[in-house]
Amino acid sequence: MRMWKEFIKGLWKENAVFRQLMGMCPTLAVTNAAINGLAMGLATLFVLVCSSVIIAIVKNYIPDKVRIPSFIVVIATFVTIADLFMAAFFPDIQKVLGLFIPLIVVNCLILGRAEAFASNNPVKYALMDALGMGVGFTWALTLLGIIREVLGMGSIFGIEVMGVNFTPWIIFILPPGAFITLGILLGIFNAFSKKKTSEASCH
Amino acid sequence: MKDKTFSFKGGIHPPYSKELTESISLTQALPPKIVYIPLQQHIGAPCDPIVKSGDKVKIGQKIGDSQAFVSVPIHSSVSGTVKNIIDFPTPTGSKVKTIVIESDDSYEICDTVKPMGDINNLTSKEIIEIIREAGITGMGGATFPTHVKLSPPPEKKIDTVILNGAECEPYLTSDHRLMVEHPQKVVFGLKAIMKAVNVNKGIIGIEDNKPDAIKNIKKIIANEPSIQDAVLKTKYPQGGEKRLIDAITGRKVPPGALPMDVGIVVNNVGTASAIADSIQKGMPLIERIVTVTGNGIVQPSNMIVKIGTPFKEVIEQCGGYSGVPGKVISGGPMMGFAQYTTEVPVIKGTSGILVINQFDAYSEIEQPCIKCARCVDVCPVGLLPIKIANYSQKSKWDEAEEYNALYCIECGSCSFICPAKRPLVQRIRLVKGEILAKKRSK
Amino acid sequence: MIELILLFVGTALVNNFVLVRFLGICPFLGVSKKVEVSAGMGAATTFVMTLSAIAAWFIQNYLLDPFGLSRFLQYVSFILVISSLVQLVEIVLKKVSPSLYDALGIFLPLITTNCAILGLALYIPIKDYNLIESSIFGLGAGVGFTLSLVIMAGIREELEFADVPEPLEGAGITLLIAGVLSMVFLGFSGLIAM
Amino acid sequence: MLDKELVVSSSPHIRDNDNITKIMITVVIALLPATIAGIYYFGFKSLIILLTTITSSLITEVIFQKVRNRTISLKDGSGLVTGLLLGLTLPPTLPIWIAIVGGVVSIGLGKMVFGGLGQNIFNPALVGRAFLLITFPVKMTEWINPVDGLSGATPLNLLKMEGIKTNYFDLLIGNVGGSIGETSVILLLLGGLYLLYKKCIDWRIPASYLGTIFLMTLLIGQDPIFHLLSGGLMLGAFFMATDMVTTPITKKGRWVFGIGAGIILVVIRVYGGYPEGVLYSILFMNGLTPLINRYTRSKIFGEVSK
Amino acid sequence: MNVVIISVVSMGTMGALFAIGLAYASKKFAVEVDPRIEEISSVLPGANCGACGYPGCDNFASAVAKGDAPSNGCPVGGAEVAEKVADIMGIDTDTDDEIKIARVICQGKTCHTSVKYQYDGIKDCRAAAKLGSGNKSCDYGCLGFGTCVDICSFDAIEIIDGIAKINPDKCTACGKCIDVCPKSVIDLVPYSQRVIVDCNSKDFGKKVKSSCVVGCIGCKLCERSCPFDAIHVEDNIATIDYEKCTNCGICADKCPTNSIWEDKSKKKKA
Amino acid sequence: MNNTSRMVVVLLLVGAISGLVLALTFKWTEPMINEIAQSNQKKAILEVLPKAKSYKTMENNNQLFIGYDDNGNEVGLAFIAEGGGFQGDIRMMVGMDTTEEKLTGMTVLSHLETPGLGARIEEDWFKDQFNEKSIEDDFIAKQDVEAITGATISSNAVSNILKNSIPKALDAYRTRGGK
Ligand SMILES: Cc1cc2nc3c(=O)[nH]c(=O)nc-3n(C[C@H](O)[C@H](O)[C@H](O)COP(=O)(O)O)c2cc1C
Ligand SMILES: Cc1cc2nc3c(=O)[nH]c(=O)nc-3n(C[C@H](O)[C@H](O)[C@H](O)COP(=O)(O)O)c2cc1C
Ligand SMILES: Cc1cc2nc3c(=O)[nH]c(=O)nc-3n(C[C@H](O)[C@H](O)[C@H](O)COP(=O)(O)O)c2cc1C
Ligand SMILES: Cc1cc2nc3c(=O)[nH]c(=O)nc-3n(C[C@H](O)[C@H](O)[C@H](O)CO)c2cc1C
Ligand code: SF4
Ligand code: SF4
Ligand code: SF4
Ligand code: SF4
Ligand code: FES
Repeated sequence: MRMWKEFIKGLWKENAVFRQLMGMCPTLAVTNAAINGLAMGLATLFVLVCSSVIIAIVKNYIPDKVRIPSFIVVIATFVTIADLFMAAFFPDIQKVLGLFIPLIVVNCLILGRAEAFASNNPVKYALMDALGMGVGFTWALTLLGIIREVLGMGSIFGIEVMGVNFTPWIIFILPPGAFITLGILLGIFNAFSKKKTSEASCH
Repeated sequence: MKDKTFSFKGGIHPPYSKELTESISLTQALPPKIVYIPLQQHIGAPCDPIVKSGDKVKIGQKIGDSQAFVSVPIHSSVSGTVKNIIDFPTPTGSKVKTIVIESDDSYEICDTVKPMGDINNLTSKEIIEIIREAGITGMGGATFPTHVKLSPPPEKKIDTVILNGAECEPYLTSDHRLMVEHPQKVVFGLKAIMKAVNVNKGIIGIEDNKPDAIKNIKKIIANEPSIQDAVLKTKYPQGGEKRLIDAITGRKVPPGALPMDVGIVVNNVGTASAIADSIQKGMPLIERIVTVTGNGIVQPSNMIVKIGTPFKEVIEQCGGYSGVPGKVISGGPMMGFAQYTTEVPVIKGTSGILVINQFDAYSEIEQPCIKCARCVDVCPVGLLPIKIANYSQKSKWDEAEEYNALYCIECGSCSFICPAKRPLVQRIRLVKGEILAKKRSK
Repeated sequence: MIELILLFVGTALVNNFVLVRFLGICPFLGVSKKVEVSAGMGAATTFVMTLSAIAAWFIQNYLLDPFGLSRFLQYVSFILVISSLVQLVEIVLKKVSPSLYDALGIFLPLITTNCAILGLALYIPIKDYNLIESSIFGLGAGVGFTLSLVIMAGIREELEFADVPEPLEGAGITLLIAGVLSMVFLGFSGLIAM
Repeated sequence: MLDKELVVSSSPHIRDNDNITKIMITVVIALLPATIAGIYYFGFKSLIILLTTITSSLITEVIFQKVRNRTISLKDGSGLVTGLLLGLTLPPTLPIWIAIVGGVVSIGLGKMVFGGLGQNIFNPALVGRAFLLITFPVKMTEWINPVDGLSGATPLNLLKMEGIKTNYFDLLIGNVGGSIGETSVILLLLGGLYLLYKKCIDWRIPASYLGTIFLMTLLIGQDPIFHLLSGGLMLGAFFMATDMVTTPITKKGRWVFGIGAGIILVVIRVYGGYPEGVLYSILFMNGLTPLINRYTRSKIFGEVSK
Repeated sequence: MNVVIISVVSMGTMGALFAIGLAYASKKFAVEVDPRIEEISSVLPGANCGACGYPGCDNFASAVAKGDAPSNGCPVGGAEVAEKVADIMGIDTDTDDEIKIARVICQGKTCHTSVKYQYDGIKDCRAAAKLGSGNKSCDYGCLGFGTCVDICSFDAIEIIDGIAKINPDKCTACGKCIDVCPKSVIDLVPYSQRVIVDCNSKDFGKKVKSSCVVGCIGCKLCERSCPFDAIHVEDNIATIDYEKCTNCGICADKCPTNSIWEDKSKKKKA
Repeated sequence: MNNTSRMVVVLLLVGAISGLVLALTFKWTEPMINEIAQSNQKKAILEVLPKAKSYKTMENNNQLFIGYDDNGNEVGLAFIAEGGGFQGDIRMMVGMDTTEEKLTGMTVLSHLETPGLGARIEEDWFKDQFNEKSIEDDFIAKQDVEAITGATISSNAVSNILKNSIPKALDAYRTRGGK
């Protein structure tokens, strides 16, 4: 039961993007197309899960003073693995995500989970937590990618959906569009969960 | 010769509405039946009563005094019997211990009231003592005890006395009529003040919308080499003392400092006239000129009213209300106090009773600030009223203080000018109160 | 000289790290509530950025390139060096200048996990800068970061008095403002091709 | 008469009779000559565009206020000014649906997300225009010549891309390609002077903005007169850089604003990728305004510098 | 294999080097920090409300560690937190103080009172109170402009029918509303107290009668009826001694003006 | 073990293990990555040199390539041209016929232009305009070649890059023994 709870919380209640505002850089930078968002999400998921597990395993052997450097090295190692792997098997996507793959290293989400969760909890919970967080991150990025791709290019995952006469709204695949889309989405999510909680507290 | 007109930075040009009363001569109000004389009509320590219920008193008799330095005695304005001492509202909005005297209609004058002799034979000390005993406070609105003002610490060198005849408040014409009808009293008072603080330079500042007052004063001072006049541009708040000093002498009184720090004493022309009375007749401050005006008054007038007369009676003598009254204000529309009852008595600081019709009484709905900065432009102190008011609204006292809230003189120019009708000075007042309360509790 | 100035301006404005390159968004959202605080954060970041740029240059040119390790040890070595450096600076600062530590030091731990720093380091080999260019690049990036942080903080302080819709309060409105600012920074594009 | 009915409030008890609506109406009046000229030059379509931006602005404002349960404040006229100014900055051939988007974005993103009138940081009309420009760059840069309606280019475009300089007289009367309301310098100047006369705007911003541009272009060897007369500069300097909501409240701050905007304008026009810089210069300085306000507080009365 | 060895060696050396550097630096530049500060911070509620008088929880924590602030200085955390903090500091606290909450001691709703004048000004009790002590017919009652509502960080106050009402379950007794109320009509009352004299007026009976229908007129019926000698009229107003009061509710029944309030709902449950 | 030495050992181990893992991963993926890069390059070169079937990189320089047809005859020169665009650098592969001194093709390898605007330099109609143009041409946008509407700057940038890099490439080609 607890396993399930640790997993589920990352999907919505503690969603990294919409609730905790972590990992904002890739969230904004690579979501100009749905596929990029998805790929970035999955890469992050991979790194998050691997490093959380490793850190949960080795946490007791690491002295406090070198905790952060060690964690970061672990994370960076997995990021490099992911990068090399993608370069070998998905070169196009690797090229688009570019600089933001190495930046997974410093994604606050990963170090944040390592510090706050993995370093205090048993391996199995750390795994579930990482999975939940990663999946939450992935769907958020994919959603953002879909919205921006539809508006900015008229397609979803590269498939035309808006018809030939559609004039693309270029701003949505440019930096300002990223900020604006995420801002509005965040507002919508807040409005939603606000209603929920206030209803709940009435009873 | 064309006069140079003096002025300062900032300020506003409200509709002056002085035409209602500016050419109406002073009239003596009917003596009241019952007077309510608050024991505190000034800034400083309240008086203790020295009469009790049932005592007989005469006009000019001292009925309250205090040991404190910053305080002045009060006197009976009628002859009659003390009925009671009760908590009673005053026009400043607070409740104060008040001596209630029922007049016996005999108008007997107390024997202490007698001329003090030739001013040339009086010493500075004696003049100041006379002023204190006469219960004279500033008549310009702040009612600060005048004898205190005239006893600056020795290290402050005073070189100039300025008489404030600006009367920049809209509607009010009491100083104006005083200067037109009794310029000699004003000048006499000025000379007494000059003697008291031992200087030989006196300036009377008058706004240029009172040409007749300027003319009459000029006539009197023509052969007084030590006294000059200064014609001021008509602008609110020209009469605020720091603005006045700046306009006339170019000296700027630093924030938090007093006029005496730049070697100047400022007194209202009414104060000077009261000083003249106290020396020439020995009469303490028991009556004052009150401008009764506004679109809610049938017959706007300038009345000489006994201290303690309820507003109600004064209003009745001016023909009562025309239409439904909305607001009754003690003082002018810019700085005066709105009253919730017309039972309140005229006190030493009551320069006017302004009645506004119901239709004009409510303020307009507040809109969002559009940051037009008109409030900034008009603030005579150079504050950012909008910022301070915002901080006040958000209960951010420290920030407000950092924006110099405490130096606001509450002139109301900012609220007046704001096109969004925001209650700026009202909010600033609030935050000032809170800052001071916090300071005190420390 | 002119090139260096252009490089500086270009990094600070035209390719502003936060608003155009999306680096360091987390602190941009989190530490932009008060002008003083964000100025402190900006100063600390600028310092670390310049330092990291130099460190990255040395690692790249004296370790990774000579031994052909660049492709797979770059990330690990950069981040290890940066995080250790930051921690070192923090420890030293605390002792040597407690007042400076109070002003800037409290931000240092935040900075390690900030994309802007690692992103900056990774740009050094990509751009093939020499040592001086690298440090100017770091400085410019830091100044640009500070600039956007401080502008945002100024705006957010102003918004304290605004009736912002509740769901947008905080991060939402900050992102929307960032969107507008980012539109404005696009205006600088084409200014200095980088 | 019952004392209970007396109204009590703290002073002052009188208020000036100017109000927000009057100020906004004054702006509209000041814009009328240039607006009429724009319609004359670019035809009926431009009138439709103006009406579209105005209505979509107003409707957006109402929707936001309805949803948020705030009082509907159409009466203050600020939405009208925004809609009109937005329309005036659009090309006369723009598809109507884009004009609608412009109105919605101006008021929505530019104004209502900040809470409405007076609380926005950026000039709403310019936010709308910037959005459209980035979103539909092609449609937003299609210009026609006045009267004949043939496709043409703006003077600044001609200068930047082809090095051709339009003559002063055409620039003055507005016989050039450009946005609906930006072409006629004389009429805009007239409106600006009217605003100055009505004390609706502070002279410091237009003066320092235009002055900086004059000096800077002179300094770098460009034709200052041409730069002053072309593009949306007059519209921007008198009607947009002066929007009190988004500009500094201190006098010193207004100097800083104008000078800063001037520098940015020249840099963008001369060295940047875009031919025109009014939009960006004003928006950028809007963003800096809170900081400018903060650091340009003047000394208070009698305060001595420390 | 070459590359593998180089990379292992160089990474290993780098790691070791930095560890040595860090170890050296942290020894050489060691600064004494009171470890208790962090511990205290971690048990504080983290509301950063400032009710303790320090700017934020962390500052309070360091003040406690230095001995400048009492361990029970956090009103929000209450006894529970005070105990934990005291544990960390190694001192005892007397925690048998009963929980208190803030209450508005006034029932002068719009229907019970009238107005002295038409107030036209900013919606702030402090501003209104400056004008003839407020527009309410009673000079002591709650003005209902909600200054307390704005100041409460816990959303515990609401204005209902023209007077403030505090939700006992949300109130943390931080006391901010008490400080801010210009009418001093808010008071701390034990949470379990069910009988309260709900009037603040020190006016004479006649004046009270003319201004409020539920005001205490000082008739002393309650004083005479209380079997525990727990209620007394002083300054024209009845006051309950909460130490003696047993919440029996007799006084509330006797009061002719209903100015004594009794929480019947809790009684039933009890 | 005391604290300090433990710190050192731990960080040493962490570093070493990471180095090992990464080096091994790299060994494993390197050939694939290289192959991808090769094939991309090949595709670009053969695209801009339509007559070529194979190519050779000119000695120790990864910027110049010589194309050969089936018979091993040299059919043209391909080179990488780089320069500033509207937002960032544009990288192109350009092919030319060195004997006839005309371009045979151009393709964009990477760029940062605005999607839908400057990014249209990738579109065929735009790229194809340069085929068969003499290398002496000025390629002035709107005169010699059609510019992209609303993206004159990007169009000009492409032209300028070509104009600047063609002589350089030819020079390098000739100094290295080309004809
Ligand atoms: C608390 C207080 C203390 C003052 N002390 C002095 C003083 O020592 N000497 C003096 O000449 N005036 C003193 N004044 C009077 C002021 O100079 C000034 O005349 C008075 O505040 C009214 O000014 P206003 O009506 O412009 O506000 C004092 C006023 C206040 C309120
Ligand atoms: C905004 C403002 C306006 C004032 N206007 C006048 C005025 O018109 N006439 C006047 O005599 N005093 C005016 N005063 C009061 C003067 O500042 C000063 O207190 C007074 O002249 C001192 O004289 P007194 O002590 O004899 O009253 C004003 C004060 C303020 C703050
Ligand atoms: C968001 C945005 C992106 C732009 N991107 C490009 C671009 O990538 N390449 C380009 O040449 N022009 C771009 N422009 C347009 C230029 O700023 C400039 O207006 C244009 O090059 C002028 O060319 P024209 O004469 O063909 O209209 C862009 C404009 C905007 C608003
Ligand atoms: C002088 C003046 C200039 C204005 N300029 C603009 C403008 O450029 N753009 C705009 O949207 N609104 C403008 N307004 C209207 C209004 O101030 C604006 O909508 C506010 O920014 C909305 O909060 C102007 C108003 C005035 C009085
Ligand atoms: S801030 Fe104070 S001094 Fe300034 S205009 Fe307003 S009321 Fe007058
Ligand atoms: S005058 Fe009014 S609207 Fe203008 S800045 Fe001041 S408060 Fe705002
Ligand atoms: S309790 Fe006090 S502060 Fe609260 S509404 Fe009543 S009077 Fe105002
Ligand atoms: S402000 Fe008053 S009601 Fe709110 S928590 Fe503090 S004591 Fe309780
Ligand atoms: S993801 Fe970039 S700073 Fe957090």
